[in-house]
Amino acid sequence: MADKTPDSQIQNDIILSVNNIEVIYDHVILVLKGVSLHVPKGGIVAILGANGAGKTTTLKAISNLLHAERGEVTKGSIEFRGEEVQSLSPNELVRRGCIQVMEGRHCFGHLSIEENLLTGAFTRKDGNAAIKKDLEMVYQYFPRLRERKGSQAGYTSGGEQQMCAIGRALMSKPSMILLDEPSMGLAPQLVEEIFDIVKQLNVDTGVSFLLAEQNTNIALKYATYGYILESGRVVLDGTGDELRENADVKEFYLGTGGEERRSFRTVKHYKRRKRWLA
Amino acid sequence: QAEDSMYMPSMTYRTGPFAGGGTPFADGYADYFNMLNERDGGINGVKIVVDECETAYNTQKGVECYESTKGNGALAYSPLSTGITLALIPKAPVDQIPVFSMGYGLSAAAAGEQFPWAFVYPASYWSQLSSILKYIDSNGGIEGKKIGFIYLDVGYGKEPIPLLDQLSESMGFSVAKFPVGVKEMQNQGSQWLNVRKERPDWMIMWGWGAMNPTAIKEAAKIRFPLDRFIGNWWAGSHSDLKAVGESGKGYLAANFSGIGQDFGAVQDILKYVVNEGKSKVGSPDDVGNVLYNRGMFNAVVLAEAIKVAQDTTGKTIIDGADMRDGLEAINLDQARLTELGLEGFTGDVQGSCSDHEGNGSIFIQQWSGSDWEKISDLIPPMTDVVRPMLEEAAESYVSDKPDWKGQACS
Amino acid sequence: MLYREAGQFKTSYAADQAMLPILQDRIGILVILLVAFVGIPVFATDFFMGSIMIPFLVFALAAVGLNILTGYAGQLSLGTGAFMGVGAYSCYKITTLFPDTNIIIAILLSGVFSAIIGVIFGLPSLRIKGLYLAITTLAAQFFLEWCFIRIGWLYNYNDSGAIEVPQRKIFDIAVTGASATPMVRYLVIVSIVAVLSLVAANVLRGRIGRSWMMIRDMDIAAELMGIRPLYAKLSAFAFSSYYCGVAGALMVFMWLGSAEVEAFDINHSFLVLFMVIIGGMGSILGCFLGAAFIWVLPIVMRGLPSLMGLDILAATTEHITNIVIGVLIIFFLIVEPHGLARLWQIGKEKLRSWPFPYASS
Amino acid sequence: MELLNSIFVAPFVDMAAYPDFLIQVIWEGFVAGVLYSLIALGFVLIYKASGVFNFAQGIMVVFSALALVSLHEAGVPAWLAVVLAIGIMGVLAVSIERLVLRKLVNQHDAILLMATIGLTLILKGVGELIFGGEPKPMITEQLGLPTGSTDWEVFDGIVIFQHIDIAAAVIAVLMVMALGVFFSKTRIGRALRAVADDHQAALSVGISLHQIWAIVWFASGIVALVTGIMWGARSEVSFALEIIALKALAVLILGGFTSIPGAIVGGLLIGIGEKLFEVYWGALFGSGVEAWFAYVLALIFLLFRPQGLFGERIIERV
Amino acid sequence: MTDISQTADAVESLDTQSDVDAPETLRYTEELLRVDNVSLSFGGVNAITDISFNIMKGEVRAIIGPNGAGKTSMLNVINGFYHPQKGVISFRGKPRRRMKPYKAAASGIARTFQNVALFKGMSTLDNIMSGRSLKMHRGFLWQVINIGPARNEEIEHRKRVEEIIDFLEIAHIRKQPVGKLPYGLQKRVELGRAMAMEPELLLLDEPMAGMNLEEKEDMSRFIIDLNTEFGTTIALIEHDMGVVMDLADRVVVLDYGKKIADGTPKAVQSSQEVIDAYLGVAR
Ligand SMILES: Nc1ncnc2c1ncn2[C@@H]1O[C@H](COP(=O)(O)OP(=O)(O)OP(=O)(O)O)[C@@H](O)[C@H]1O
Ligand SMILES: Nc1ncnc2c1ncn2[C@@H]1O[C@H](COP(=O)(O)OP(=O)(O)OP(=O)(O)O)[C@@H](O)[C@H]1O
Ligand SMILES: [Mg+2]
Ligand SMILES: [Mg+2]
Repeated sequence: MADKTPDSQIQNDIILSVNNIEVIYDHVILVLKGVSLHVPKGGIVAILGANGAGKTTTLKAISNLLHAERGEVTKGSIEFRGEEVQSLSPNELVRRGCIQVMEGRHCFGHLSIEENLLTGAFTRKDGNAAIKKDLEMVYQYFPRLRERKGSQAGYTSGGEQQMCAIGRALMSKPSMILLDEPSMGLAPQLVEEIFDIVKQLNVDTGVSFLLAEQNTNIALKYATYGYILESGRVVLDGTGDELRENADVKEFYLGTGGEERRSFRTVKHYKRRKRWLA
Repeated sequence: QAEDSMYMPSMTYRTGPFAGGGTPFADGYADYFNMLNERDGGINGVKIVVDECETAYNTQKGVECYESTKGNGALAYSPLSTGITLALIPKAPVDQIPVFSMGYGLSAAAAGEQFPWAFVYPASYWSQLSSILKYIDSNGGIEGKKIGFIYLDVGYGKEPIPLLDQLSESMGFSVAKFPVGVKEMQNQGSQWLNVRKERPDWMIMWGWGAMNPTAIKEAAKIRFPLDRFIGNWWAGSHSDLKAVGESGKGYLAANFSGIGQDFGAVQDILKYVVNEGKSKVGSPDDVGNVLYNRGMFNAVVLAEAIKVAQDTTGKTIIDGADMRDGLEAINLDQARLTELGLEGFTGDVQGSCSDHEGNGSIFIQQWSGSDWEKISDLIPPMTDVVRPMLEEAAESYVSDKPDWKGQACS
Repeated sequence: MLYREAGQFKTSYAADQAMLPILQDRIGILVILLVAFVGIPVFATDFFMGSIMIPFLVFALAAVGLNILTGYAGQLSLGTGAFMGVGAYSCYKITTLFPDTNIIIAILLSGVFSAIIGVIFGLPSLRIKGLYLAITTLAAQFFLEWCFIRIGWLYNYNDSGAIEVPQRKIFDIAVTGASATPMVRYLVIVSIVAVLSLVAANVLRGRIGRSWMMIRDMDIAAELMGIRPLYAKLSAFAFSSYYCGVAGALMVFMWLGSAEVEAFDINHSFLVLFMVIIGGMGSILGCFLGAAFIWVLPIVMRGLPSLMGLDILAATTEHITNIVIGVLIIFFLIVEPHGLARLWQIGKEKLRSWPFPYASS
Repeated sequence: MELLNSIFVAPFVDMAAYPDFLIQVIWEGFVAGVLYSLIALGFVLIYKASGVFNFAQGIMVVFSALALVSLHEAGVPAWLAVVLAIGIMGVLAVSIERLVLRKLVNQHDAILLMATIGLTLILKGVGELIFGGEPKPMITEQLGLPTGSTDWEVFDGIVIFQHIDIAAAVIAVLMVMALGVFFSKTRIGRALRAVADDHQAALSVGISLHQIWAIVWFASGIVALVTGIMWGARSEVSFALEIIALKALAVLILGGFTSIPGAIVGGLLIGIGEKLFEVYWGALFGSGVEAWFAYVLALIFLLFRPQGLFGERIIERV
Repeated sequence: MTDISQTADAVESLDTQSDVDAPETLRYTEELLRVDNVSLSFGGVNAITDISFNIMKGEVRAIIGPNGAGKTSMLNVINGFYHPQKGVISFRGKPRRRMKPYKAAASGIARTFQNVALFKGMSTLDNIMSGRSLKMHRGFLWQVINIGPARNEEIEHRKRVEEIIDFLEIAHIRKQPVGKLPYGLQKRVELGRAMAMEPELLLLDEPMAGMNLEEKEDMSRFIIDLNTEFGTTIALIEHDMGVVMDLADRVVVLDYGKKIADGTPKAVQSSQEVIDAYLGVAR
């Protein structure tokens, strides 16, 4: 079901394709059981799914960071611009324009915010002026970071760290960004802003995005295509609009079963997730 | 083990921080036995199997070596480490294998009544120290002088202190002590600053391994007259002075084993073993070095004891208990030494039931800048002072061991 | 299939809380105990008991001690050797000052002194953390070593500066001293180690053990949950040092017979640390595996050339042993950074899901 | 009273009475401190770059110096021996990165520490196998290092300066300056600190751990060689030198793990402090206090500043 | 005293805008925690400036505000991890300025953390058991032999913990080490751990960050049940306004360390200042 995915007309414009990968942690824990997905050039693709579905694992597999977690891709292949990712080191990937914003922020605690941002430009070779310019751009996006630029990242608030992590990735001038839960811990206003930035980069400079996001509502609003992952398998995929219209998605991810938004107070629990696996 | 051979374990340390001393010693030890095997077909026709076990100067490994080899019919152990010796002394009577700590280990073991199974030929540390002090006394007098004592801060280095304190009273000199921690062996700056502060007239050193060259260099640095700086017999080898070279000129050291290759036995080793490629020694030039010859002498004493034991028991293959008797009855006088091809190699060594140090004498050697030269006659120890102290120490060693078995010597 | 808990239902929390809730593990332990208490004394040679099993048990106990501190309470320490020394010297003082004390009691008591010293040197841990703390424990190591040399009273002003084990008997059987047979010493030591391991396992499963692990995993959160860092850290230091102290006393009294300061030097601290890390931090089983690996392997290696009839210099064997051990350490760390104990667990996991290759998440 | 006197009065009286000697003590402390700093510097480089506490630094000192001396013994001219020794350290650095570090990315401190201890065993074994266990004299003259000494007559006494000590101090200063510039003025410097904070995140922003580690291990290999030459010139080159490296640990925590100036200041503080303490107060304790002085000083110091003099603040936040 | 009346005034003035909720608030009569004029700064950064508010016994109190506003710092102050430079905090009527975190825990304040702070090397069960630490008392010697009292105590608490595990529906991961659990489950375990302390006041720092709708619904239900059935007072930091609107009785809004609003969710949501600073376009 996962393989019928991309429209054939953009087939040759695919920047990233993941073909039926299997991932095992610690030699014994099988987490991804054959996941396939494709990101067209200039597309914004969202991966949705419950906790533990394997979103983060998928993204790490793409950017080749699994080794550091004692995980490995045992089957399938991942291609970034036609190149086999497994044979590239993470830094070569970044050089080729694919960068990941990791879940859980991962700022360099002892470095100041500004230094953190500058490490993002590590692979760049286009001179200090260009880097300065981009730094300025990041500060424009996140004025809060400018205020805190001298503080050690370890001491800044959760949201500030999240901005820092995203800003750091932007500093590498990527052509493809893997965003793992970008909205986590951000104020509502900022969540909108981040997605605006995503849209803007996408439209202006043609950056492609693959994002794992829990905030289905907003993710589907911006995404051109989406995949729903459950227990290490893709269970549903479609364009953003298709998914938004899907009854199940509405019910379980958007919370708009009826007309009005359900109140958190009134929802009663029942084992809904079962349906996906059936 | 085979019917026609005897087993002689060799505890060596060719590794670790003290390998510099351990290696030539082990070479000399093994080569002598091999020479006997090659030249004479062994001792009274019985070959000696030398089996090396590496201790790295580590007591635990030493004990492990002991335990793993004692069952092979080991005749005697020479651990070349005070720590291992101390661990083995109580085991010796139980396993009936003598411990021969040649010029190291427990000084008190010289008292044969209390230590039937331990031997320290040719002299205990205390005897050695008394000889060194005699040398000082005969070179300008010792009374009223200040003696600096620099030592490796472990059991080995501390051994002679009680005697030093005692003699300082009776001989009328004062003592300044400079301990050097094992970790500070190559970093003796402060000790020598203290020496400069204390301004002793003579320095005596109880050092080992990397401590020795460092100390000599430091002494030269503060312009301490090296001809007033005497090392004990573990602080006066070629390997120590090689690193110092020319700047160590004048440095003195005690010794009890001959230097160089001008001995029949050494020549035989060269002929039968080294030149045949059966030795582990790095180059033939190393044969005859101080520690090489010392290791060889260790073997000489053991071989002699085996021979004595064979002769007295009439057996060709002896066991540890016979070996003990042989060691006790050893009599290496000049005539016998000449027979062995070791004329003038060392003073007389004569054991007895009560005397396990053999009343050995030492001589003093001096570094010429490139080699050691013997500069004194044999200096016998002050037995009258040392012996009572040794006995007292032996008493106190056994005092808290109710089941300790000594022996009666008439 | 081979290692299945299926069908072993626990009907009470008590059963579920048991130390070994799985039948196969219980059988395993029983077999090990049988071998340790009956098999080895009956069938093994003196050399095996005296030079392999006794040191192995001594180091395993020390490793348990260090593991409590490092693996469970998260405080890296390089002072194990010195704490073992405190135990040994205390035991020596107790047995010589009060010659009538039962030797077992003296040994168990000597750990108390070690614990007290441990607490004193544990005090900085309240402020100093991680590798910084590890290095400050070197202060304990070197200061105590210095004390063992400088304070003559500790070794009864022996000329040699070494402590020598006096002979002590229980029921007329020599337990310490040269005439104590390896079998007797082995039995004493294996009993002590078995009991103390059980005690450690109990404490570690309970409230106190949990409080150590809380401090280890996230000290701030632990404090915000009502754990007093002072108590938790110092009790870990005390408990751990107690084990090290007893191990030190056993080392000298049951194994070496006499000891100089070198027996407690920094290399021993490292040796025990090797064992803990190779065995697996935070695992009692790991301590035993680690001790076996680090202590027994070199002995086997040393014996190999002669077994194979090769005439290799003892020193060369030693160098090669060093290299091989080093390579193996790195190899194991790469294969499984959480040590042999974790490797064992993965093995069990595989057995459990056998014949399928993986467990599904 | 007596005690108070010998603590608070007598030593100072002593100092004032023989100022030449005091100067000598301080100079000796200074030189020892410089040499401690050199060892500590090797540690700092690697720690800064990877968060790895490189226990093998001590053995690297021995290994490189032995390689140098043995090459010369084998007939290689001194200058070539130096080049080859540097080459050996380079090969070593690359192989360590390839075979060890690369496989241990993102692991716990203690595990990385352990791996370097494993490395220590290997280097020791290989070193003894190839070069033998015997100590060797350093080829001081052949390397063109000065040997003599200069006397400075002052306060009715003399202070002796060994030329080799002066050379050691100068070389150390030059080296520190070079490294300081390299790490603070290049973008590598920032990347290094990032790697030390979070391996995985560093990977994710495209920092090449492999390259950085190889560079840094090579740099600290060179530092080790220089250290080995200087210490070797003072006594001899032997495996016993490794033990001195432990002293550098105290320097390290006093100065702070991550700070190059910290290594220098820490080294000098400890070098001078321990010499003064041993010479003027040591007798009070029965001497030999040098064995622990450095550690206890560092410990007391850390109680007030847990991250050392120049170390980075330990971040505590929830 | 004056500050409190001010706060009360503020509450009322906002309340008047939405009379529907007014009676609700009055339900709570007893004040559990009061923060008076607290200020906290780090070097140059003023994380909290002169903030006062209170939490009534039994209510769900939300704290919202833009990133870096000082919300987490506020919780840190309440449970003693940060010591404010100025101001007093009264818990159950007892005023205090500085307090050791473990004492705060002992007096009945528990919390969860924004960046999950679980004990990573321990299993879910042990993590939740660790919440019972303060309630367990058997001494060392009992632990050593682990029969009798210590064991019974352990089992007794285990029962309690199992109830929590059932409640949170995490029975399947009971014995798994928490370090590798998915983020959402970790948050749930963390909640369980805090619940195990049976606190009077529970501080939750973004308990639903990184969860999808379904999981948020679950989490909300736990929080509501906790509040209604166990009567636990809850202070909640959350960025999802939907959750805040539905769960909170009253909301305090921080911005740049200052309090900019305090009142019922409805009132707060329609406050222009809050919209400007935090919500962005009104929803
Ligand atoms: N390092 C690891 N070792 C073992 N198992 C792991 C590891 N990392 C993740 N897992 C397991 O893999 C599964 C998928 O995790 P992953 O983090 O990819 O999920 P996710 O979809 O990103 O969830 P979340 O929304 O909570 O972030 C989970 O069951 C988790 O327990
Ligand atoms: N220990 C500290 N040292 C220095 N600055 C700090 C410290 N703790 C917090 N701050 C600063 O105080 C401000 C408030 O931080 P806080 O964590 O309370 O924000 P927050 O409201 O929780 O934000 P978020 O929603 O992003 O988590 C931030 O700017 C932060 O950088
Ligand atoms: Mg995730
Ligand atoms: Mg926050």
